Amino acid sequence: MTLYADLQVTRGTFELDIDLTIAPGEVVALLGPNGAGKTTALRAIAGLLPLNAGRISLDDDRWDEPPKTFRTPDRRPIGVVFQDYLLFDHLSCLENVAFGLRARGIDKHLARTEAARWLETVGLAEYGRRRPRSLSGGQAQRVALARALATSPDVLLLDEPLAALDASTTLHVRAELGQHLQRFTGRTLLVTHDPLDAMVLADRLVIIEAGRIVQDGAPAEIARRPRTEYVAQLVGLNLYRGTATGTRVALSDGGTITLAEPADGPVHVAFPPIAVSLYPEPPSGSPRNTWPATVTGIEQHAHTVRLTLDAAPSGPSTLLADITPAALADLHPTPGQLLHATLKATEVTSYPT
Amino acid sequence: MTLYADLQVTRGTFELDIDLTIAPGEVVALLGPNGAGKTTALRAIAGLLPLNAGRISLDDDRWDEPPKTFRTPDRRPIGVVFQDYLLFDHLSCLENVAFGLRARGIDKHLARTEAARWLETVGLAEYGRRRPRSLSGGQAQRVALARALATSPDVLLLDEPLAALDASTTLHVRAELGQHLQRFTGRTLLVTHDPLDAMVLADRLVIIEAGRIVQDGAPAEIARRPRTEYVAQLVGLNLYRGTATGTRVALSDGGTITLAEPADGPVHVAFPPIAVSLYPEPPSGSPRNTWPATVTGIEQHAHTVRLTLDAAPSGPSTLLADITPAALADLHPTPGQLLHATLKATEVTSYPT
Amino acid sequence: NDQPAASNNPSTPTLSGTVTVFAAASLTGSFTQLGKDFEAANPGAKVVFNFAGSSALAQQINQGAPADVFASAAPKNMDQVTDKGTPTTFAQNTLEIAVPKGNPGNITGLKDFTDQNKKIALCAAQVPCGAAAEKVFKAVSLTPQPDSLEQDVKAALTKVSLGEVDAALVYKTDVLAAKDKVDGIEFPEADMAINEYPIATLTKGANAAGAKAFVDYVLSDKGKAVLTAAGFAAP
Amino acid sequence: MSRRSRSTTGRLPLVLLLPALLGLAFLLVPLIGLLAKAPWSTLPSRLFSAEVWTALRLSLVCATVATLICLLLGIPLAWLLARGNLPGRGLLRALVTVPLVLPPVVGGVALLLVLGRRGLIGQHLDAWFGISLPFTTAGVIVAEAFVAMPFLVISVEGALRAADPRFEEAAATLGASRWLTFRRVTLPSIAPGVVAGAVLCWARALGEFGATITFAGNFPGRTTTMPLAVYLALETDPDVAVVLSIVLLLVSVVVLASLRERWLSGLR
Amino acid sequence: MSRRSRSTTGRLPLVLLLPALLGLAFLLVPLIGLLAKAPWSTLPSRLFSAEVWTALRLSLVCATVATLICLLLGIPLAWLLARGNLPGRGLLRALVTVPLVLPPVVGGVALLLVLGRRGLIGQHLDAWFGISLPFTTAGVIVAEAFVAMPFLVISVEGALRAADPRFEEAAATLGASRWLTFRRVTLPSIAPGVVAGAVLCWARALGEFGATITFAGNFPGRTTTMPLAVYLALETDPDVAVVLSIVLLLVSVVVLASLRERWLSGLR
Ligand SMILES: Nc1ncnc2c1ncn2[C@@H]1O[C@H](COP(=O)(O)OP(=O)(O)OP(=O)(O)O)[C@@H](O)[C@H]1O
Ligand SMILES: Nc1ncnc2c1ncn2[C@@H]1O[C@H](COP(=O)(O)OP(=O)(O)OP(=O)(O)O)[C@@H](O)[C@H]1O
Ligand code: MOO
Ligand SMILES: [Mg+2]
Ligand SMILES: [Mg+2]
Repeated sequence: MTLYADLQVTRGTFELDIDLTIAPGEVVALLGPNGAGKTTALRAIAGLLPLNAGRISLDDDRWDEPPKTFRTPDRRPIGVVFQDYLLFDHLSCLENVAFGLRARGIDKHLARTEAARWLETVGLAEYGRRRPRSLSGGQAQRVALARALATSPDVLLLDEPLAALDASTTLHVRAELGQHLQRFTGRTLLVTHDPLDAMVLADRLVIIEAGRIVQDGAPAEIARRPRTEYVAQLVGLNLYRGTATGTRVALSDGGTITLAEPADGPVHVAFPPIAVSLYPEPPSGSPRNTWPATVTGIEQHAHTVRLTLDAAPSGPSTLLADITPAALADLHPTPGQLLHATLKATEVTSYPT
Repeated sequence: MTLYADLQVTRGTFELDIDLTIAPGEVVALLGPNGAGKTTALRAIAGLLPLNAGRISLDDDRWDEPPKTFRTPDRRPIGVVFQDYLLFDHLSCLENVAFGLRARGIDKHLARTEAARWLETVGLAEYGRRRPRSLSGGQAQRVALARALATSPDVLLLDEPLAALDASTTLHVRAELGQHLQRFTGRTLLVTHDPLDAMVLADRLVIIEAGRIVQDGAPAEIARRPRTEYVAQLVGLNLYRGTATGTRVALSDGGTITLAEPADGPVHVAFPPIAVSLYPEPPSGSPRNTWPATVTGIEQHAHTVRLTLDAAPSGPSTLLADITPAALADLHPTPGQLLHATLKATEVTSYPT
Repeated sequence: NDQPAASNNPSTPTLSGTVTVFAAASLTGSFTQLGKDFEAANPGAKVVFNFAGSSALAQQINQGAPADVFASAAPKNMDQVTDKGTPTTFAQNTLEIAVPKGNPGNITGLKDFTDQNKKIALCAAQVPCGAAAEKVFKAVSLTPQPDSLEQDVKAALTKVSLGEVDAALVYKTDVLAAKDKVDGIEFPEADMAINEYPIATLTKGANAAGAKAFVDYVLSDKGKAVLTAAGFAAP
Repeated sequence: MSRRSRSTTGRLPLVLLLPALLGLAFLLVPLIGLLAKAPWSTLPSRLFSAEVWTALRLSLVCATVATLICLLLGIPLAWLLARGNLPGRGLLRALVTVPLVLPPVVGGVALLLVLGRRGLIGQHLDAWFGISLPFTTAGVIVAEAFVAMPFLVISVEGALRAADPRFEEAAATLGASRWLTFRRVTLPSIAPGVVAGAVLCWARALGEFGATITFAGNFPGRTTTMPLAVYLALETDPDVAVVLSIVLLLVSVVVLASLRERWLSGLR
Repeated sequence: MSRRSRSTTGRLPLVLLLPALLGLAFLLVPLIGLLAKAPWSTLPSRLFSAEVWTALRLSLVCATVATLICLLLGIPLAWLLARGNLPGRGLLRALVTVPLVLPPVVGGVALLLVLGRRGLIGQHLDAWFGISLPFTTAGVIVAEAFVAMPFLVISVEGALRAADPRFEEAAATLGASRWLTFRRVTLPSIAPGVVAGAVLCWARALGEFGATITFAGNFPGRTTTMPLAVYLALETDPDVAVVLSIVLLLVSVVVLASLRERWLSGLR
């Protein structure tokens, strides 16, 4: 039973028009910038926003097909985690988690036992009797997660389920969630803008911008071959368009890049920031790509430093480079400083646009 | 004028007791796991939660000092971005941003112009007339950010300001925010659980757990010398306690690690996951630390893969290792697989506990 | 428990059952007393009263209210009731000028009612005491200058007793009932507008015998004595 | 939020405090006038009559039962108006206020016309079931409920409109039917509005006079509630009327002051 | 949310729909009884009298002015009760309902005791400023405001309690004083509750009879409002009373049905 969703929804001036299919056991991550329509898509599948056109069905079971068919949310076998939790403040955390089970007619005692088990899973065993309003933001998010998972839905819809969690909890809950999703025989749609969550948890990524799908496929495929700048940023790659003639690619924004494998015609070229090396003086060796580059930005990451450089006119005008703490100590880069960037041709991927 | 905050607050069974000082122009990031008391601290400084004991003052200007002094939020020169936005839904986005200026008696026209400028800064120029409810989650967060910044407060309090932003917007808004904070002559307290935000934006980190400060200092210092497991995870380091005898450290949980520089007595030892190399067979060279290790977890990151390994009894029982896609292709690690981990002694930092 | 009575004689001790009496609100004091006396005289009987405005009572009776006897404050309201026996006038009430204790407005007679500077309350022409007042002023050819046309006698009397008006035209019985708060000033023309109180049994009532007995009791000398004590005149 | 007296929101602004106190004075000073006028010396003797207690008990019982009926019928009606998506909802909402605008005596007449023994529906009730509402305690309750229900409906509808409907959406995605959602999510979240409406409703029913005397008559022990007793007392002894009014007020204030705090604190 | 008829929340549950319709019928059937009883043939002639229009105009003006006064004093009072953190708040709240429980005629007497010519305050008003409220249109307004204000206060307080106070906190951190916060944040967010309260208040004022006639008396063109006209008509010709009531209702329903939708839609 595959979830098939041809979603066409209008909200004000915003138009969503995307096609999604999710097979049993499959986890599809929906990624996109703010306002791309991720929540809108999720609400349509949940039945909180009727379609303007299109169809949503779980195999033969039609959930929404204008103008006639429409099944209300409570009669769709779904579980939803909302972006801003929407926990019931007059119920205790335990009762919140037990709510869906009780709604399905499960006996009070059983529902509470099951709910307590779920609270334990998200690491809040001792918070059962607390009111949601007295929880911290991250704690509330985890209760919402437990509440949606508790009913073992056929389709699980998660709107940024890990956004409010702290780093150490994220690791734990992400791993937990991953295990649940792996065991889960239903279909999962995970809305997120964290590429890490998407890569770790999803079998397939669907990336939307301004209400349209711009790319979809397996995480590794997308990570290797991003098709838009947003996707490239998402997966932490340098990405450019250009025209290849043999091993030489003339970039559309100016500059050239040399490839290891020859190609022909319009191509995408991509390479990771760690493939870029930086030197205070022009290097003596002969990497095939060497560009003078000006430092435009410096960001301290957890255990690397990412520099943004301008390598125009000979290279790309925006170039990301990750350097190690050791290199940092050598270079002492400051904005405006002139460095020399090298890139081994073997590190560059090219693929037709 | 330094902000001095000795915060002692009780909420239910939770007790917060921390000391903070923030100098003009300084950005202090408050990090901690969910429920550590970050929001509680922020609310106390904002005047939304009176202290039980302690003192908050901006130099001679006392804001809160039980039992007598208490200044209400509206008479503290602050700007706050709340974790769940709290935008006024009956006002347009522009009016939301202009609210603080209007409250300060600034003429309507001027306030609107200024507000429009701030909306543009957060990339929402064309959203001025929209109602907050019709915004996506990330858009709402950005309006809240603009609203707090618009009044040029003496003390800026940010509760997870970037949590709901997507990857590409985060880069932009983080950079923007960084610029504003750099220009900003006031004091900034940034509550976050994203170590990246903290490292990039803050001059100093204060890390709290369960209402108490566990470590504080410059980002680099903390990144290099974490003192608790939470901090180590935060900065992506392997961290162990042990007892050093010369260059040999006996870990408290069993196993040994060899150092390059001799030390003595109880120490922390730390090293980054990229310092760990993995081999299918015992390596022929002689790195001073070589342990047989079983794979217990695999996580695909954006452009590396992080493995969790168990190197007991000869090494640490939890060991993080980051490997490149190339190494991944060579190793094809699966949980339960036995590998051999090596660690160069020069990569290991040790410092007294 | 409504058993038919064996006799018409009010003093017959075998009379029993409940008699439901609908009576004008202005009869509250005197009829409550009469009811007690009646019950004492007829140990098996019980009188239940429904006191309200006469017009409301007429309305209720026509809508099928379970009444045995209707005592109205005006013939007009009695006429509105359809299923009834022959009405008999059992009491009369005459108008009197009521002034606050000590007469602060120096009211001497009806001519003061034409003084713009005095605060005056009259009943509205739609209610019996207002109609009577209109008759009186017409007879003496005076045009009163009231500040308020009250909806009933009690409303007018309240304004007098609180000193809100300098004078009002009310019934003698009302002045008597409120004698520690208002003073009464009699005037000769009052006789030209006597208000009559009719009483009748109701044919749809459940206790015809009891109804008849109660009406007879009201009309008896004992009944008259109670009414006279309250300030009513005998017809 | 704070257990200490130092308030987090500061001193009350005069521009609000002043009219608030003026409003309070406006509502309470007349009460003080009544208290000043009360014949305190003879008060106890006037109070210990069986009739006063009978009337008081009847008032409390009838007002409470009427409020329960209003809750039972009025909350669903408010929900229908707020969430039902009906055509002509504005007109319906305005029609709900009819019993408010109708002078109570006319309301009583209207009830008689419909539910009286000869009324549109009343004649069938009488013929088929032998039920006759007018001039019974049930009739008092009907009259009070009729007059008081709009307060409940309008208050609850206002609360429903102010409540965030997304919590109801969340309940729906958890499989809750509209009825379950209503019971377990909507109702608890609008509890303060329901309490406010119920208080208005109960107080209005307690003070109801015109419709009661017209529809249910004025039979001691059966339909003579306190306001009717006050009316009768006004005929014979205005001082007693004042005393009875004060008793009524006192009881109502005590009931409301104790009940509401308990309810509200239980909800928070 | 949806422009189409397919509702996202599905069919109305019978268990709510049934009592809702029952409640609606209960409120409206008496009205139908009145309409059925109305003397339609002679109706037009009875309506085109100058007195009817005078009374109607006076009623509308007085009820509207009284409502404005109630808004001015009642909203701050509600705010004080909901947010003021006063000691004895429960008692105060209960006292606010006093004018509701007080039989209106007694309410009128109480007003006379305080604001009348010899009243506690009234005697000074008269002596110092030459102001005398009884028997004037201003007196009608005072009586109506006294009786109607509790509705506003209780409704608004309920709405305030249900509103999320954290938005007020957010406003405070933006430098807004409590007064500014109240005007620009609190008030707009409780608008549905205020509208509900104002509707109750206006409707109650429009139908007010007992306190008006007792405090302000009955003089055509000055203090005779529609309910007073209805009462007097009941004494002589019940048919006229029915017609007048229907006119009053019609006007009120038209006003409420048109006004509220406009207000509410403006707010959303
Ligand atoms: N009720 C509404 N009326 C008008 N426009 C709306 C409404 N709700 C959402 N939108 C618009 O629809 C677009 C998509 O919003 P949506 O909430 O689906 O974005 P999103 O992808 O979930 O973003 P985020 O990551 O910030 O949550 C946005 O431009 C938003 O402004
Ligand atoms: N009103 C309250 N009553 C009782 N306990 C409370 C209340 N508010 C917060 N707490 C508790 O205080 C602790 C600290 O909460 P706080 O919101 O400060 O955490 P936080 O560090 O901001 O977490 P997060 O990152 O999840 O937002 C938590 O354990 C929380 O459950
Ligand atoms: O029926 Mo009345 O109340 O005496 O005029
Ligand atoms: Mg979203
Ligand atoms: Mg927090």
